[in-house]
Amino acid sequence: MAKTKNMKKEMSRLANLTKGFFKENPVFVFLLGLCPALAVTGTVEASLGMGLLVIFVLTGSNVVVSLIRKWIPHQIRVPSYIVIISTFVTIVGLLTEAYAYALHGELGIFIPLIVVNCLILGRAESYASKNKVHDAAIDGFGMGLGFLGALVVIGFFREFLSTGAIAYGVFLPLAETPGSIINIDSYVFSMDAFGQAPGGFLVIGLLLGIFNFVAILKRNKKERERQRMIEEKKRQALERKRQKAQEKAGAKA
Amino acid sequence: MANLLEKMKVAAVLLIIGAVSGLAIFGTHTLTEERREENRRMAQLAIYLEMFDGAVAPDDDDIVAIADSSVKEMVTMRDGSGNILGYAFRGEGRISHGDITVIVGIDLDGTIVDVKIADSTQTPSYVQSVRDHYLPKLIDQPIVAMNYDFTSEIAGTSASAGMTFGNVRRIIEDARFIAGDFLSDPIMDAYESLVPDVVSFETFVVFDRAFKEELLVKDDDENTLAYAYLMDLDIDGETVTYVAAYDETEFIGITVFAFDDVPQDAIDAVWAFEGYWNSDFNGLTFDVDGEIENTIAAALTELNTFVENRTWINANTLDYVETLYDGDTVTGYMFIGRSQGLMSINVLEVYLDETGAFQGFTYNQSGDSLNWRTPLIERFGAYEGQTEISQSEAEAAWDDVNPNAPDGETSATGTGQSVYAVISAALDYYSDTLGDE
Amino acid sequence: MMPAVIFVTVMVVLFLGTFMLNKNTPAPVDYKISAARCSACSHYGCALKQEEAEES
Amino acid sequence: MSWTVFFVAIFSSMLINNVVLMKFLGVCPFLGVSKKTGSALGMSAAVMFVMVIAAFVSYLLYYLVLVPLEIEFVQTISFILIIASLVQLVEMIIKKISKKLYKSLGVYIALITTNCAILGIAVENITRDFAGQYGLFPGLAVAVTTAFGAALGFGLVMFAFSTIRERLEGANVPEAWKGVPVSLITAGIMALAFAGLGGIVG
Repeated sequence: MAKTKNMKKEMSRLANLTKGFFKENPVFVFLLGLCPALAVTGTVEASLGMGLLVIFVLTGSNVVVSLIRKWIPHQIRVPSYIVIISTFVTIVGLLTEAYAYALHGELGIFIPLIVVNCLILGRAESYASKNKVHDAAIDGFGMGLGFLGALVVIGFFREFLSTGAIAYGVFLPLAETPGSIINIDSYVFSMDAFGQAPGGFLVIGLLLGIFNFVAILKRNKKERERQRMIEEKKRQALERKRQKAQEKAGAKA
Repeated sequence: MANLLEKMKVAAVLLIIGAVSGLAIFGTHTLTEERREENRRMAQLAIYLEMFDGAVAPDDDDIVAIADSSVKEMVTMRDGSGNILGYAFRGEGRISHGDITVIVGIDLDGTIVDVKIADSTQTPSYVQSVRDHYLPKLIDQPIVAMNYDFTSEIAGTSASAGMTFGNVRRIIEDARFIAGDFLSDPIMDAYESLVPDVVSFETFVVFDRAFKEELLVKDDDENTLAYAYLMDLDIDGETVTYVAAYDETEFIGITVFAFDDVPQDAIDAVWAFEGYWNSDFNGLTFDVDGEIENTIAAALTELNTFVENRTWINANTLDYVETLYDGDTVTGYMFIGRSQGLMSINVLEVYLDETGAFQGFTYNQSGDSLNWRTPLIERFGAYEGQTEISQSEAEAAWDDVNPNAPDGETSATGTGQSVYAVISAALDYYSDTLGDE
Repeated sequence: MMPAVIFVTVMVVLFLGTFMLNKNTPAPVDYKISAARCSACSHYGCALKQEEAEES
Repeated sequence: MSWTVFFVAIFSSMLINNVVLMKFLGVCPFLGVSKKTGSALGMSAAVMFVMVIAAFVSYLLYYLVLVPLEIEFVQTISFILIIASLVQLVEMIIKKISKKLYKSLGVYIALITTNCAILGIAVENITRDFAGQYGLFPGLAVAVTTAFGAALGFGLVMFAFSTIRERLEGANVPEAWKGVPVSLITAGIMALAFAGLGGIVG
């Protein structure tokens, strides 16, 4: 009995971690943090960098908010969250400038703007302020991963379409000398617009549609399943009725 | 009371959060300060390091701030063992379209290593076009003879990108001006080895003889220190430029423009003339051995004859007159004179025969249009043999060069007037001075 | 060190002060923020307003 | 410094470097509050109001407090806090002054704290070093003008986009792309058009 309870708890923890990937994806489902999702996703590496920074801030602020949730008077909780988050963002900005200077230059003003990324304030308010520290940490990390995933997918399409290559080692200290993972003749793939502002909107719009499309397909499949179940039940009920009637008739006879 | 307590609690909590947050930020700042500074410095230097192979990050002593110039900073670039590789200049420019930061790298030979636009708020498409089409053409140019002619060859982009490139060009000009002070400049070095205190030079007259160009070398106050003559001589199939210098009375000496690709024996040959340095040029003959030495001696003899036969006039219009000989007989005179034409100063060679009769003229240097210049030679040719050319005759020469223009208002007038000024000065000089002898 | 800590604390208190002042000033009109306006990033502000609306 | 600086500042921050379409700032209200032209205009007016004041206050805060105290590293937190305080203050004042104004602007003002365009422009005014270029107070004028131009640009695309969206409501869009996705694609096409403005003024 105790064992199953434990398992259930672990299952729910896993679900807590993974819910941000698809079901509650911050970008594709909740449309949170669209500004950075559009602005810094010109390349995979910049997306990855932004995602990592958000994971750090989100996990950190979730932990702190959860830790002090009982001491914060209800009426001033939002101002406190804003202070906590901006502290984390300032710290992250300083750290990035010290340890990943190229990334700092690439992300530019979008590092301070993590403050106003509603994903972070949203999680602090709706989850961390009501849950235990470890749950809040898992939630922050998972949601951050979901955000990172979405950004990297967008970044992949944009970088590939605009340059025909996926570079590495440019903004993040991944390699001694920068190179590229995929590299196709750049004359074929050099649709510059995808790397620039218009491409951001187009790619996210298209990906969002595809995401919705898959969701709709899933929903329809479930709907059909449900319909089939209902039909089945109806049929069974009818069958039973008929059997009963037959039995009745047989008894009479 | 409870309300007040509640309020106190709220304030206390926020106060604590504020203080903790301030502490945390300050702590991170202190921990990372050094690294961030270093990163910022390296980022600035990265573009310099890229230009010079094997360069290491410069010390503070090697970075010099510059005032009163579009160039703001000069960095001496060294390799790992401290040898100087070259100099990088960071210049800033501003036009109404925005700001631009340009890095110019110049190596020890005075060659442009690279020009980069590091940062710009000017219209990106123009900046890109300058990056793509203009900057590559600057690489490997010697700073003593920068050539910007390509700007007119780049079709389509030139008009719109011109303003941005003008900005870049000003920075390059300032950079090479500064570089000239301490970089070895082969031309200035050559003049300096003959005439100390040289700071500038200008072309005076061009020739198509053994010597190609007569230059005035000047000091700080624009006083002419000496006359230098460039001689392009064929040495073992290579054209080597020698420079010989004279002052009013003496042959100062000869040297060679020490560019990298000059054959060593062509440089060594100069020493054969050491004995003649600073000697009176009257009757100077060269007694030397060797093929190259003889080539040089022949050219120098020709130059020496010219210098001997030349009489300085230094009047407003006329510079000097060269007496032309056939053996010992005077056959004529060539005057060099200059006068402001329509677009530029026209330098003229005016020829008179031994009796002072006009024999024609040619343009030595001119920026005026060939459309006016060529007909004028022909029209003044009609007065050949005259010892005087009147004002009306001269006006007749240029009046109908352009038949479509209204009377007396042709574009040839400006050019014609300058030509006439020199010719009449030459004729007057003959009648006043030479004819009396 | 002191200027940074004091300054941040002052800023936090300033924010708190204005926040409380604003919260204690009643709105002159009855209003409800529609769900449409609560989409996207405005979500935090909305949550706040909706809650206020519920409380009052 | 000539007057053209101000003209260029307004023109370039309004059209060429449009906050929404070129810099991706304020995308969220752009998508969230643009379904009706009326609310789009209300939001734009509120943004303009706050953006100009925020640019003014943050610039002075940075150069008169942070720089003399040598604590530039607290820029992020102090900017967000000053802007948040400002928003609270403005909302409170509007509440007290006018019922009508509150009805048309107040609701949007509250949503502005998390509008990245406000913070973005404030931070960018510092990064672009107007003070270094033009001097402290002329720089302030340029910074405020830039913010005003940015707000005009925000209003312009908000208005244009809301009118497009009203038409889009009735359009036959594939189900999966209905709503936000097709709006984003529309915004992408608008951004393409705005990209064509680059190069008019530097």
